[in-house]
Amino acid sequence: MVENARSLNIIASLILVVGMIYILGPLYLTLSTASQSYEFMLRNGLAWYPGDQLLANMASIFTETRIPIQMLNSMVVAFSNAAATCVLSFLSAYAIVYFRIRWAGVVFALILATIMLPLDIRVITTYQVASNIFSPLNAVLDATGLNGLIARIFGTPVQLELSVLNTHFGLVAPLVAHGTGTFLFRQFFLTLPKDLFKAARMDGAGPTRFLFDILLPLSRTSFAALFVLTFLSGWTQYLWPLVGASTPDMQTAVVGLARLVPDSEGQVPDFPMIMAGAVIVSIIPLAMIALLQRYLVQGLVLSEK
Amino acid sequence: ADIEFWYGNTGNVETAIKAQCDAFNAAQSEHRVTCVGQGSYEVGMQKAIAAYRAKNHPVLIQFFDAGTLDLLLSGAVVPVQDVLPDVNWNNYIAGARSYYETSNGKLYSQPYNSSTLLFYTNKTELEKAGISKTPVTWEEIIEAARKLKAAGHACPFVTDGDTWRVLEQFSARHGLPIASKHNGYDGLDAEYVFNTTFAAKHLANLVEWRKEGLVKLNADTKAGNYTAAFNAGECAMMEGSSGSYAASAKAFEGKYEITVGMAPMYQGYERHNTFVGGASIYIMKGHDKAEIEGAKAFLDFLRRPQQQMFFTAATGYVPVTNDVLDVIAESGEADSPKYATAAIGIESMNQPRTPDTRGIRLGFYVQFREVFMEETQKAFAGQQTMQVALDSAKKRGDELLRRFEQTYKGAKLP
Amino acid sequence: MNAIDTAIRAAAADIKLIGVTKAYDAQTVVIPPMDVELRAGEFTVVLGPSGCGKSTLLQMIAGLERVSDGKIMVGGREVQDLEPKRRGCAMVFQNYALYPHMTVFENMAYSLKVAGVRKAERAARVAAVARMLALSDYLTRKPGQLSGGQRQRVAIGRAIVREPNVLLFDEPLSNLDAQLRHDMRVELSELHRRIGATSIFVTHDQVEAMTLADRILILNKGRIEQFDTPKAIYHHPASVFVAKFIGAPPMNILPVTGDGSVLRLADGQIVAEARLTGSYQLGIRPEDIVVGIKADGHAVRAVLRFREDLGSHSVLAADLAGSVIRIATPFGADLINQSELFLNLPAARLHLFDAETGRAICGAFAAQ
Amino acid sequence: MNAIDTAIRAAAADIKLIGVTKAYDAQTVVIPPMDVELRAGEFTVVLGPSGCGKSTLLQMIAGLERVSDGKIMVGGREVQDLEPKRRGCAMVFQNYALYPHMTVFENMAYSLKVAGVRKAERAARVAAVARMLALSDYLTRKPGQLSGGQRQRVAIGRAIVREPNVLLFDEPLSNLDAQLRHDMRVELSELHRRIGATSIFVTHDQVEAMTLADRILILNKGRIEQFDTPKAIYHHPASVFVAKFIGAPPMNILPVTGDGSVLRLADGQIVAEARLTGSYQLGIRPEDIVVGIKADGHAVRAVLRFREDLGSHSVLAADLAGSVIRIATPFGADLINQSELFLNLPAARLHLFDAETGRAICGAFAAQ
Amino acid sequence: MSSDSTLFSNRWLPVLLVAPMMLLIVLFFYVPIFQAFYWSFFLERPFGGGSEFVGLDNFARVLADPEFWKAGWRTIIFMVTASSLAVLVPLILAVAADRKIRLSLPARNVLVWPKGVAGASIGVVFAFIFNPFVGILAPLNSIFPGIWAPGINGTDAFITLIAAHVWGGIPFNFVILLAGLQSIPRTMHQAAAMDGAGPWRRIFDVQLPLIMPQLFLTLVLEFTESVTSAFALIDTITNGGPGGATTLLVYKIYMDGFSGYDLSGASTQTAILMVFVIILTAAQFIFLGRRVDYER
Ligand SMILES: Nc1ncnc2c1ncn2[C@@H]1O[C@H](COP(=O)(O)OP(=O)(O)OP(=O)(O)O)[C@@H](O)[C@H]1O
Ligand SMILES: Nc1ncnc2c1ncn2[C@@H]1O[C@H](COP(=O)(O)OP(=O)(O)OP(=O)(O)O)[C@@H](O)[C@H]1O
Ligand SMILES: O=P(O)(O)OC[C@H](O)CO
Ligand SMILES: [Mg+2]
Ligand SMILES: [Mg+2]
Repeated sequence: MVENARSLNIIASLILVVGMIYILGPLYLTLSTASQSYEFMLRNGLAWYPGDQLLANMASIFTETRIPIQMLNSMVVAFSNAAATCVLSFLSAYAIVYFRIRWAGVVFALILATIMLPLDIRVITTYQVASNIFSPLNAVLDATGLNGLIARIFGTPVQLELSVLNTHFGLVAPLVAHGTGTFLFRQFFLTLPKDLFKAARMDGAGPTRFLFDILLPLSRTSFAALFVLTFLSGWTQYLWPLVGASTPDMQTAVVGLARLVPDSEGQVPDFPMIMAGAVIVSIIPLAMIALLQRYLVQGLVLSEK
Repeated sequence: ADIEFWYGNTGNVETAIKAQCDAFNAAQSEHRVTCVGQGSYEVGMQKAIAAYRAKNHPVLIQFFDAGTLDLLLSGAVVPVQDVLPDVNWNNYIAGARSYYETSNGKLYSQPYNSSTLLFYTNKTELEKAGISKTPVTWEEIIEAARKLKAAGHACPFVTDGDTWRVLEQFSARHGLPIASKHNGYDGLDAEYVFNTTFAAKHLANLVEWRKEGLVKLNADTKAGNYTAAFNAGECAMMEGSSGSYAASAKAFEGKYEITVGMAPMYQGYERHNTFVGGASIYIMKGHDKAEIEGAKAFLDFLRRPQQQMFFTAATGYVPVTNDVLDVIAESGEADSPKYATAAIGIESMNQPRTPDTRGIRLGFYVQFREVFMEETQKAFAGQQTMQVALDSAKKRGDELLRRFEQTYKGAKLP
Repeated sequence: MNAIDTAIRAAAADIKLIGVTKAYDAQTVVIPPMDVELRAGEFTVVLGPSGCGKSTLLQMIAGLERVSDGKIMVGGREVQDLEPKRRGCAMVFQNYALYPHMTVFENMAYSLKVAGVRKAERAARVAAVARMLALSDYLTRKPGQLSGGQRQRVAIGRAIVREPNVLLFDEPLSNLDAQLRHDMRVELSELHRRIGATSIFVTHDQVEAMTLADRILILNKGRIEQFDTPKAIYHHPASVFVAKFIGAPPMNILPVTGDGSVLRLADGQIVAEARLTGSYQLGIRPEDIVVGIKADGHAVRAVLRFREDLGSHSVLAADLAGSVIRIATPFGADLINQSELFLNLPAARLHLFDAETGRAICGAFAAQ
Repeated sequence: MNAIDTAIRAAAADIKLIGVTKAYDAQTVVIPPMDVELRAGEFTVVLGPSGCGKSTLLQMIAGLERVSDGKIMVGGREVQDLEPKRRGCAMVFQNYALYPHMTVFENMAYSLKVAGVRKAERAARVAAVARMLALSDYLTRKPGQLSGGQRQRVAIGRAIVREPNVLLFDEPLSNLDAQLRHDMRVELSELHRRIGATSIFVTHDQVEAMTLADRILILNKGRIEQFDTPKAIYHHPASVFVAKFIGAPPMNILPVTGDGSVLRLADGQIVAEARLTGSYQLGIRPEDIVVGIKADGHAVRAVLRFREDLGSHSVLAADLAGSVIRIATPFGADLINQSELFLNLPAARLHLFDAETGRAICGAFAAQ
Repeated sequence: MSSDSTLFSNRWLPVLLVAPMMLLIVLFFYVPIFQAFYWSFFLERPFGGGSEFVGLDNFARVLADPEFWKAGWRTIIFMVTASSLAVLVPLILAVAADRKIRLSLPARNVLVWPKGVAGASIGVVFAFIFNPFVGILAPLNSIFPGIWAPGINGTDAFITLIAAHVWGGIPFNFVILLAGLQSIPRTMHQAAAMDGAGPWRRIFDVQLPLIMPQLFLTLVLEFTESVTSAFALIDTITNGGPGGATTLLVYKIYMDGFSGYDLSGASTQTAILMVFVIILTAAQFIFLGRRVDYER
């Protein structure tokens, strides 16, 4: 910023205060509910003020549920999701922006289209694919008649089978198949001065060196932002981990948390315990935010001429 | 053999299911059941569908009442009665049996976690308003409600207007059909008729009573939910699932006295059975003999009175075989709150039945429940009259039925 | 300078442009078909007005802009479709294009690193270049913390540290002070001699062009006006454009008419003898005009308008036959405004151009 | 130019810097306390080596860099804590800083728009300025589609279109060709005269400095070396630094010793008479040296090393008493390398500086 | 990159670079989607067997269904209001946090938190916050009874959803927009300051145009996001009610397909929704995308 505009700074501060209250309000309620007892809640419902049962509720999460252990799974899923999304998105955006390829537009459109339908409404068919990731290949072989040919030559048709259900790969892969990261990196690359690319090429940098020496360091901010955001969304994913994992030891903490809500009529959920669980489950993401916050939005001041 | 059982429940029900699985595995060494919670009936069903198509489905799958027809027509399950012909299926109380059996009386699935609709009152509050006799008919309820209101009570009677409660169970116990062809038992070409039965009048009454401040809906309560409102003492009476009992009793402890009885009738109507709620267990096709043996063993185990009692005590679901009541009586704990709903629940489901109170056998029924809710909510909100709401729910429901019929063209209802 | 001296000498390469064309879009044809040949090891300076296509030309040779048409040959190889790094060029960008995330050292060492030069040698070579560019104190800074001139020097260092076959400079000294410019000029000239790279140097500074160039390429709207040695460009400009473009203040251009024996100014004064008829443009450089106060011989009469004092010399502006004429003189200090001047235009220093095309007409005054 | 002419004239303001200091951090003190006063309406040119703090100085006046210490007064108001927009300055940035998302027209019109100038007037004023800057054809382009020089002109246009109280130019002409530079110089000078804004102009071009400046401010490592008229700076440099900095080629500086009556070069040759004793530095400009081939009078002997031919004149480099001395001469063309030269150093053109501090010693040759 | 400048011209490397992503996307997006589209031409039984080809019947039926159009309209209204708010609010916050003020650091932290908080608890909390009797609007209700009733009034339920959606959308958009703001070169601010633009003015004339690429990104993502991910909120807060007032298309699709086993109906609606969103996104690219392209 150029100058100290006091009036503006005061307004900005006010805006941030309001924004933080907006964000913190629901979080405070989570915490205040987590600190009530179930009996209290049964009689009074949620409360605006905190009680004294927070530790007890948290303790029962540790003793009565597998959530603490499931957090390890969440960790694996969230981390692999973030890492894979960052890396793959970065690479594909790189190919789309920096290579002279005729199909760049098509590929980008294909990737971008994935933001249009959430996993939630294609979860059934995704489950079918995950239960045998070769099924599309088999289907293609069948449909093209190739399999008939193969069957005639080798005796049996090709029917490959590999289920990724209940594996970490299976939990993560459908989450990674999403275009946000690619879109984000593409937009970022488009704002980089063209001459940097030219300079690097003059310096003899080929695609690999340009990628590692120039693009990657310059993208650090975008990388960190995407990493944190995908980590968090991986962490809080619900439906796919629920569907894709069948054994409790593959399930993630959020799934475990949702299991605390009873399904049958008239059973009043133990909200204090659930909220205590939510608090515990949120600890790692919040720590992650605090840790990487520094990189999140650190501006990269490009020195032009 | 090692078998898998997929269930949908969560919370304390899940805990109880797991305990039963563990108990089964501990009780014998021949079979091993892995019980996989799917988080909800819907997810369990969807996964079963996908898994069945990918041919890695489990042997046993639990599913809830409203999806019965889908499984009957799926071609993916075998009737339990075929697999376990030697079991005395008649031991199941009629209300539970009829819901899951074919039109010619063959039980398709084994009823598991079962519930039915009951009537709850906050005796303390009623007495405070000078009502000493627990009301049993709608007329009495409304009279009591007026008294409560006069006494300054903000919420005399509460319901959520859920299809299961206000239409299905109401129609059943009043002996009213919901759809033609005996609620579809006699063919996929059924049509909805509820908009022409006494149920329509009842629903219109609810609207009037709500306007009068006697009946409240979820949204009218501080708690935001009818059971929570009842539990907190905010509302004095409610119609709710048998499953509500445990939480209510716990919330009332030391503060209020609770009564629970059969759901209210209109005067002049003969009481019929209520439907069974909850879910039952199906055996899926495509498994070898050893696995079927395992499944049989597990189903046998679950049917045992001790297991049913355990389940009832742990969850508030009601037992559904006649022998269990005897065992409860023998156990000396018959008056324990654990089993408070057992006897009354069974009694309610064991009331005289007609061909229209066997159950519901209607296509895309879950979608219909949504349609019904949507339309009646509009009526409660005053956007349309209840009759208009019911008429359009019927119309939309019939469309669903026709499409379902077309989808299963050529399929025969078992 | 040891490190640089011991580095493998790059083989200079000749550069040939055959019908090279550049159009950003249908309307903006920046460079119409251009043919030109730069000899291996030659130092070419490109001069031309702002926006005439100098940077574009360099970028096409470097492989940073695609040619719309035509061929570029470097060292006999056709390169227009090759990647930049295969062309063996290094370039100083007009807007520097430094890597914002690297220190000055890293910026300069980067091309060496890419080329796989060992760390110690890299350090030595960068250090040597930094010394030459007076940047030694700034090696650990990031570009954002440098002044304009410092950045520009880093950009130069980055290009020359590689000692490539072809060196492309896009106005590399524009942000430096006279002293440093002068030093840099000497250093670059020295460097060029040492590594012998074929160099193309875009500038708008004539002193730079004159002192550095083996040959000067003068561009006008993407077209080559003249491509010759500095001396030839200065003394034998091929067109009015070149004549006016080179020299500060620029050559004076006066409309004249020939009657078969002499050339006359618009007001009828005779400026030279020539057997020509018709309209022409006559050119004479300000410093070639000899000023007197009295009329003598072929002198023409002009009226002094004003005077600019530039320290080393003065520039007079005078009215001559309705045109303004500029005269560079060491002793203009003693003249008074509005006074009459008698200007002697030595025939040997006169240039004649076609009135319409502006092209030079050679041998017009050869007789003298 | 009507639109501009009818615009309200801004009141020029004097600028005073009192103890202004700038340090980026403890180590990099860019400007040590500086006191200087620029008169209202004056045209000041700032000259100095690359990295000496010129841009920093401008940015502090503009309010874009905070002063570490001291006061800045503009038109009698203390402004160092005021927002830039309250200071009434306009600025041409060394790196242009054009808005990439706006067209050339929008870039130039922006300040007018902010100031609430009506649309029609905006268009007229921008059109006028664009014409002056030869940018009329590019008004609808975005900066990314312009050449370096075109961008620079847009940057100039953006600043001058406002006709502010104070105009700050940071090397505004560095990317323009000689012709355009010359035209721009004239235009800017004209503009300055017309709107009378107090102008500060950073450049490294001496011709620019000499022709534009009312006074020249010479900076060296953030310190003021001299602040005076161009003539004074040229003819009476206050220090060796200034003497060498101004003039191209720069003033020759020779170590001399005085014995109380004459000054001698390192090799004992007498160069001038002066009643001084001790070591000094003697300065003489290349163009002030008179070259002869025969020894006569006070001439000193030098050996010609080489010759640069610059068209309008030649520069000779010769060895004199172990130092290199540069001589500007119009007829060097006839001399041969290694030949002996006899140089006459007119006493009136000699400058004497303290050997240690480098400060000028006035009146040394006053007697003559 | 302008199309004419020289880019890398390797032939196989870019293929290699996009291959992993494309493989995952084809496998876990296009194959499932293809499956769904395929179903939209059939009357499909959930467990397979006997599915009947009906051509475009499903489409004809869905398009003739007033409920579908109602849900579609609600979707559009939600899209426009929620997505513009979900960009606007983070944008305002980002512009504020971009200033060097003391609160900016904690804000950068706190404003990202919603993303880390498990959804399971949030719906309940929002329902509570907007409860007409005990929530924050309760005082309003006690003055004007019934003025705020999300359980009965569709508009109120809609507002609740939007508030929750914006709450959850803040982190992503805030981070992206703030990163964009932070990377605006200082000289841009300086130049504008010199041009007389105060900090307010600069927001609109310099900051916003310069973060167009980021703004465009968030807008496109938010548009589709609001169509798609409102699902979770509806599921936990309103269940599509009251009276279907918050049944957006995704929720309807989910309910029809997921709870109702109406695979064909759901697939058909999915196909239509997808086409709709694609058209919308393409339009955004055509009308907005071109305007955000400029070279630094
Ligand atoms: N952000 C910074 N941090 C530290 N030092 C800086 C920073 N910015 C500039 N400097 C240093 O301050 C000094 C003065 O910089 P300034 O830009 O004022 O130079 P200048 O006189 O304009 O030079 P030039 O003619 O090269 O543009 C330089 O030595 C530069 O390296
Ligand atoms: N991306 C572009 N689109 C359209 N025209 C362009 C583009 N880039 C450059 N030009 C135009 O091409 C012409 C040549 O540009 P170039 O940069 O080569 O000029 P230059 O000779 O280097 O000028 P300068 O001395 O001002 O740097 C200019 O008129 C410029 O406006
Ligand atoms: O909630 P439950 O288990 O009592 O069952 C209710 C009905 O079965 C809903 O379909
Ligand atoms: Mg250029
Ligand atoms: Mg500078």
